[in-house]
Amino acid sequence: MPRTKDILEIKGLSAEIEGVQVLRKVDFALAEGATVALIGRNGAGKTSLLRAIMGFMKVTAGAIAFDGRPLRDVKPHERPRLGIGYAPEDRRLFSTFTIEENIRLPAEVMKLGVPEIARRLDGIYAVLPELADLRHRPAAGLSGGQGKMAALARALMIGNRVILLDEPFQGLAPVLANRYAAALRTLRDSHPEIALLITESNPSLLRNFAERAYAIERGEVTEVEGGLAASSLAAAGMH
Amino acid sequence: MILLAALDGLAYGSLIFLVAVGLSLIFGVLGVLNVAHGSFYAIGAYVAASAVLAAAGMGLPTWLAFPLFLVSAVLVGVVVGGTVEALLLRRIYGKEEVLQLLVTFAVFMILEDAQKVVFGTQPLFANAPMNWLGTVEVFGIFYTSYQLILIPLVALVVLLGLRWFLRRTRFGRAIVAVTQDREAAMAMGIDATRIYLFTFIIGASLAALGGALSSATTSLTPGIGSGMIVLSFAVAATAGLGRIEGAAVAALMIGLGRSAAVYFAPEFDVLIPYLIMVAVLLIKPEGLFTTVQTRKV
Amino acid sequence: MSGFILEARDLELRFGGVQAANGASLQVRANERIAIIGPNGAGKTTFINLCTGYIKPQSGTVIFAGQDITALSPRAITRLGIGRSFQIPQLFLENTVIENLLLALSAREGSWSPFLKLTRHPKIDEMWALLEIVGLKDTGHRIVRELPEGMRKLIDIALALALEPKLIFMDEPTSGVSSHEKFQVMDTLTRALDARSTTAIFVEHDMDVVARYANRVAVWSGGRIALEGSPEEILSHPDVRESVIGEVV
Amino acid sequence: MSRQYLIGAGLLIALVAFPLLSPWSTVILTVALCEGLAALGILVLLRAGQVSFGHGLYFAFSAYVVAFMAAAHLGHEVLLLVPIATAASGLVAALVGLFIVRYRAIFFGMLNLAISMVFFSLLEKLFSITGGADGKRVPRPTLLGMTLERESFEFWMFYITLALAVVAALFVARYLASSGGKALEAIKSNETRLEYLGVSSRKVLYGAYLLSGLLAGLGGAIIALVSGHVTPELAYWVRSGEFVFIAILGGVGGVAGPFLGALMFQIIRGYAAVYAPETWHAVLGIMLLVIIFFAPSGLYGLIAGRRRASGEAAR
Amino acid sequence: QEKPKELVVGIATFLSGPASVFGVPGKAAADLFFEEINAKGGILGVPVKPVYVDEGAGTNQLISEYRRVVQDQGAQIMLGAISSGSCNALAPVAEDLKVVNVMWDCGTQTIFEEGKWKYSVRTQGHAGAEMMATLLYLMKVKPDFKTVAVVNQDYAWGRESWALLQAGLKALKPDVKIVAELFPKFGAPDFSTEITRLSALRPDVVISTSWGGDLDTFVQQAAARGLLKQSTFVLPLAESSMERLGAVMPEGVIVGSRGDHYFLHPKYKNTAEMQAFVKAYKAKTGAYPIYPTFHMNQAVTGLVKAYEKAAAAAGGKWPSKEQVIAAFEGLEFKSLTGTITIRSDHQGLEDQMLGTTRRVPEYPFAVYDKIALYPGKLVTTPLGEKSLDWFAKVKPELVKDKSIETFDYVK
Ligand SMILES: Nc1ncnc2c1ncn2[C@@H]1O[C@H](COP(=O)(O)OP(=O)(O)OP(=O)(O)O)[C@@H](O)[C@H]1O
Ligand SMILES: Nc1ncnc2c1ncn2[C@@H]1O[C@H](COP(=O)(O)OP(=O)(O)OP(=O)(O)O)[C@@H](O)[C@H]1O
Ligand SMILES: [Mg+2]
Ligand SMILES: [Mg+2]
Repeated sequence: MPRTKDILEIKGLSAEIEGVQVLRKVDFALAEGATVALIGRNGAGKTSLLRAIMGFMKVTAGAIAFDGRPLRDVKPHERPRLGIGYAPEDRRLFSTFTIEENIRLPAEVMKLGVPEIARRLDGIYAVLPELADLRHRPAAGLSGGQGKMAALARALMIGNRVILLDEPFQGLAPVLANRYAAALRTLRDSHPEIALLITESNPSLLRNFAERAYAIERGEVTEVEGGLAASSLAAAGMH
Repeated sequence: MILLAALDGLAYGSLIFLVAVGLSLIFGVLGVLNVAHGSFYAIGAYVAASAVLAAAGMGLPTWLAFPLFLVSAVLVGVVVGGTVEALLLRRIYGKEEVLQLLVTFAVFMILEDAQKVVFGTQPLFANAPMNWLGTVEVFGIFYTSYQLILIPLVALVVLLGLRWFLRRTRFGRAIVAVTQDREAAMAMGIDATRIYLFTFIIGASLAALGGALSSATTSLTPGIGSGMIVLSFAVAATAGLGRIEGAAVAALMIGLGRSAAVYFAPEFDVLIPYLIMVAVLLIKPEGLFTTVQTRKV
Repeated sequence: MSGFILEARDLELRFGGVQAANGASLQVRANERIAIIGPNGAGKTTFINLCTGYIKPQSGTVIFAGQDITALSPRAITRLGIGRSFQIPQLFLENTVIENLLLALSAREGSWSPFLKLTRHPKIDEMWALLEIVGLKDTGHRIVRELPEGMRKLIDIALALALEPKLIFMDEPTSGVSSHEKFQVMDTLTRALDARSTTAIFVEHDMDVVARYANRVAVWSGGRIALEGSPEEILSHPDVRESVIGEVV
Repeated sequence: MSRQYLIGAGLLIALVAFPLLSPWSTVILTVALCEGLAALGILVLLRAGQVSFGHGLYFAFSAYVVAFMAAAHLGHEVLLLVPIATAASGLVAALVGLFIVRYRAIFFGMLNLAISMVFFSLLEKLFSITGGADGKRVPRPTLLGMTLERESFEFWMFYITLALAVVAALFVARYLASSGGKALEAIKSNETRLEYLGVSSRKVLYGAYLLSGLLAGLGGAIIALVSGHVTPELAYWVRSGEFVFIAILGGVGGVAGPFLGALMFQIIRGYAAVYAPETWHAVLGIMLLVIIFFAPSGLYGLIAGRRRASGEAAR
Repeated sequence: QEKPKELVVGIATFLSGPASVFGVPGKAAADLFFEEINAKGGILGVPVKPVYVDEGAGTNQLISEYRRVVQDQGAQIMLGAISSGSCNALAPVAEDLKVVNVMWDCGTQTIFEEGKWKYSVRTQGHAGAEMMATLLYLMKVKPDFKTVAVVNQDYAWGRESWALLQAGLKALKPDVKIVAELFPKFGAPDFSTEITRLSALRPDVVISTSWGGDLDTFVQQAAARGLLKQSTFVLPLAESSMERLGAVMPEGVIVGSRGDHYFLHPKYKNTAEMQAFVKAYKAKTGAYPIYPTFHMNQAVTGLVKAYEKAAAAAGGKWPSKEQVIAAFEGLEFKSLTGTITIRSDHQGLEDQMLGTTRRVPEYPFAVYDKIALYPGKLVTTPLGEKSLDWFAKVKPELVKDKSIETFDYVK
């Protein structure tokens, strides 16, 4: 694969939660336009890595660079402005807003123009047609899977450089998971510059989708040679 | 008779609303039950009264008092409220909620004494603005236009303004988002720190505005704040968590209830706010206006 | 007696414009292991919520062991012998894992003496054994708050099991559990269920799990059962393949 | 756990010795213990995540029961008055609790406040019965049948209170570590799950509420006896707020916390009253801020150290 | 007894809360008086050290502070307090501690009518005398009123003073109709509803024994709505609000000062002591002295005189506490205004003064006119009687008693 410029570069990153170290000297890079899977079992530190990128972790050592610029001095709330979209594992929708209001919110906060917001919304509904039907429903009552989709859509709204998805397939019915994966593929094809970082504890869902895979174990990240092919995963001690 | 009582209740309820809605807003967004809120009310009143007296001393026209009220309210909100949030509260978000409450309790105690030191213990009042607006006659009884018209009007403007602000403006929506999930809001690009500061300042300014408006009708003595704070608590709890419309209804109920009591059962006068609160919560355990609960399971 | 341990009849529930249960019915025999599958938003969780008293249906009845439990509180239903785990784990985050389980044990045994320290419960070993079943023996002394989502899901199940229910509902027991542990956990779990002859109803999106561990499958759609049958039948049914699994036949 | 006992024992030794060294302090120490008892009640509720701004109600109720009984020469004996008044407060808590355990968070806090303020207002309103804002005098009753002079009465009351406080603290410590106590904590962390374990969170909270009412009542009964005067102010919300203040100041990590907090509170207030009689509120406020920012787990946490976190990691 | 190095005097006064409108001036005055005494070498050559205790902290706290000041700081004399509630609570404590307790400002008549306190003494009159003088004055200047309304603060003072007035009214004017009895909450910020009711009822006389911020607010709101023109207002504590109310206070309002205290006292305003005091006080606080400062003066002066008398009786030696308290009985001394006599029940006899407001160019606030000065002995409940009973049998002749002096305002 031709190596392009790294949009996200993590060097020697260590982080802790309440005195417990959860990331240990992570070295990791995400190239522009790449789709990378981060595989690890429960508690390996996947969520923590994404949260560290978003600025919600206490970093004890190392650095994260975005587009060559150190993120250390970028406040958490300014990071989305760089074009980073994030769909947290536990959805985290704003319950008094409707689905559409949820999706629009980050774009509004960034003061994108009305036509631009509409354009992006259309694009999102095109890849996630299920959401279009739900758009005026309050987010409070969504089912688990519906919420996951809304969270994805919200990340797509502003993630025009990097999109971070934390276990996006968890709790999705297979039919939807497949469609969701297809949507991501479409997105990748139509926006080749966007880099995707997807965490999964269930690598089979990402097979023939991500081109590179990293394994995370007890807070340490290593690249899986050969990507997500079953054999290489097995070699790395995963299913 | 009942109508006359209602007129008095309206003015009183409006004033309570102004203060309580600020408390409600702060509680809704920051999740902090701000015990120092009454102090903001008191300081707003003292600052406004001093400003009005100073202006009168300089021979400035009386109408200037009204812009002065606004200015002193915002000033108190920004200086006192802003300091409390930025210097104290900000350091303990995310810790136990009781701690935040206690910080405001401590601030309350400090501000109570600060008021005494700065403004003295002698009652202070500046009634020129009230007299300037004159009186209106209703059924042969004189009311001050200030209490009968101006205060309710300000309350109404605040109510509608806040609603519009929270629902229709970008900033208002950001506030609502932060209320529900601070971290997720930050991941959406919202500067939660700024929102907290801003909300706290708005809330404090509203309390100070209530105080400023009351400075023309009442005489300011040490301890006026603590009387107001309990009333605001009652309103906030009766209203439902952080609900603005609820605060309006509850404040009005308390205002009218009190007036009715003076006419029909003077003995219950002081009990009214609490009785209303208990009664409302008995019937609607989540307060007058419930908020949407996120599905948990 | 109908011979069913649980029988839900024509449950109806609307949320505003959304029909979350639309004549949902299900009959369950003792010792069955029923998997509920279906697209997102089909009303699976709602069905569990209705059966366990979290929400009340607008009409319809739920009968458990011959008793109408439709109007009962979650507490009363739990005491009758129905346990459940949640799609989003519901745990005591500030306590250790073993304390979580001991609380469940105390609830079961009614052992509330204010003089007996919780961690000195005479039956504590039973809870350690339970942790072993879900593969979390090592985490017993850790505070739940510090544990990742996947582990919490398993603890959530263990809590329900600690009550020794006659019937257990599990909402997506393995979602979020890494594929690494998934089957291992399900193996021990189903063995334990069999050993206690506990009837189980679980919502599942992973068809491999359904195929391996269910002995009956109910396909949910639009707030009711669309299809029912053995795993082989259902998983090869063209409608299911199309609308649940998402393969074009 | 052993640390908890160590701190408790240290505090106890200091308390036993102090009045012998400085006799004028007995009343102040007794008052501190009474407030500590009420704060202990608050601590119990805090474990369930509930803050009461109305425990002045129970404090004042039993104080007035003592005042009325002593004035009427009904059971003019400490060993009768204290248990009866405490039980009376318990009874009120049992009644109020029936309704209040349905509420949580701000509603819980504010309803408690409302009810205590209703009581406060009644005490002021019904002045022909209660003496209004001026309150009632409490004539000094006999102790074990003996009529004592002021000094020896105060001396013995202190040691009796100390003994009661120790018993109460030990009981609460036991209770909190028991399954019931953990169920109480569960109300704070996840009530849904508690219900799905088949446990009634209302019942659990009811028990704790009763206990907290009894503790506050015990404190109130004794304070009426040692200060010889009761006023409605005992039921005022600021007083209830002080109990919460004391509980947090002392730290809710262990049952010695509230007593540490109450002692500290009295000491600060005493000094502030001497050196800054006009601004003692502010001095207290500043002290509180210092504690919150530099020792968020209270005095107890300060002494016990941050053992929990590191101890957990070591395992 | 040996002379101590210093005489610690504990003073309970309101330093916080609404009643600090009295407490803080009281303290300011006490500071002035003690400075003056110490400048002259103290009491019997012993310097005095005042220690203040905040009454605003609540009764229970006050009691423990009071004890601490006596037991820890060694105070031999306590001046306590302002509120009747505090006095009621402190009297038994003083007995317990065996400390001389001078009640310097509290008014309830019940203290010495219902209790016997060895160690407590009151250097001023009581509510009975104050209300009796008020009634007599009202009867004198407006004998033909038919309806009365009352607006008092809802606490012991408001209730008790009204009970006395009511009993007296019944005796003096049995046909009078009481049309409204309003007791707004203490510290209420708003009296609109009360004023609306009064506007509708139009009583001839409106009585209010309120004080401080409550009185200011009430007068202010009533004035704005024309109520002060409609009815005759009787405000027995208005002297303490007069300067603040300034132009708000109209002419024709009946005012009093819980005694004969007034910096423009017709008999004493030109004495050297008064002029010096008014000047010093104004320099210190920026305001004219109000009645609590005079009450403080009475307490301090009484204390000095009692020590001197006791020392004389003890042959020049430093007197014991018991000797001091004994010296108080029958003591007669001159204060900044009238002369105070301490009765055998430890109750002080103090003259009472009432007047009607008038506006004059010399001051930016209303002053007393049509002043009547009632001798303490005339209006104080006789020894051994209870005030309420005495009020119920008061005779109209008393209104015109010859011992009453009258004055008009003179510049
Ligand atoms: N509040 C906390 N306190 C202490 N440790 C924590 C806390 N939260 C998480 N951890 C620890 O951090 C580690 C990484 O957790 P993280 O949530 O990143 O894992 P994950 O890979 O996302 O797991 P999952 O697949 O279950 O979501 C875990 O071992 C967990 O125990
Ligand atoms: N409290 C509620 N308020 C409004 N709508 C609700 C509420 N609860 C559920 N719904 C709606 O009811 C439908 C069924 O929801 P339910 O959670 O039962 O689905 P599910 O089958 O469990 O889906 P998933 O597999 O995604 O968890 C959904 O459309 C959902 O949006
Ligand atoms: Mg994770
Ligand atoms: Mg579901």
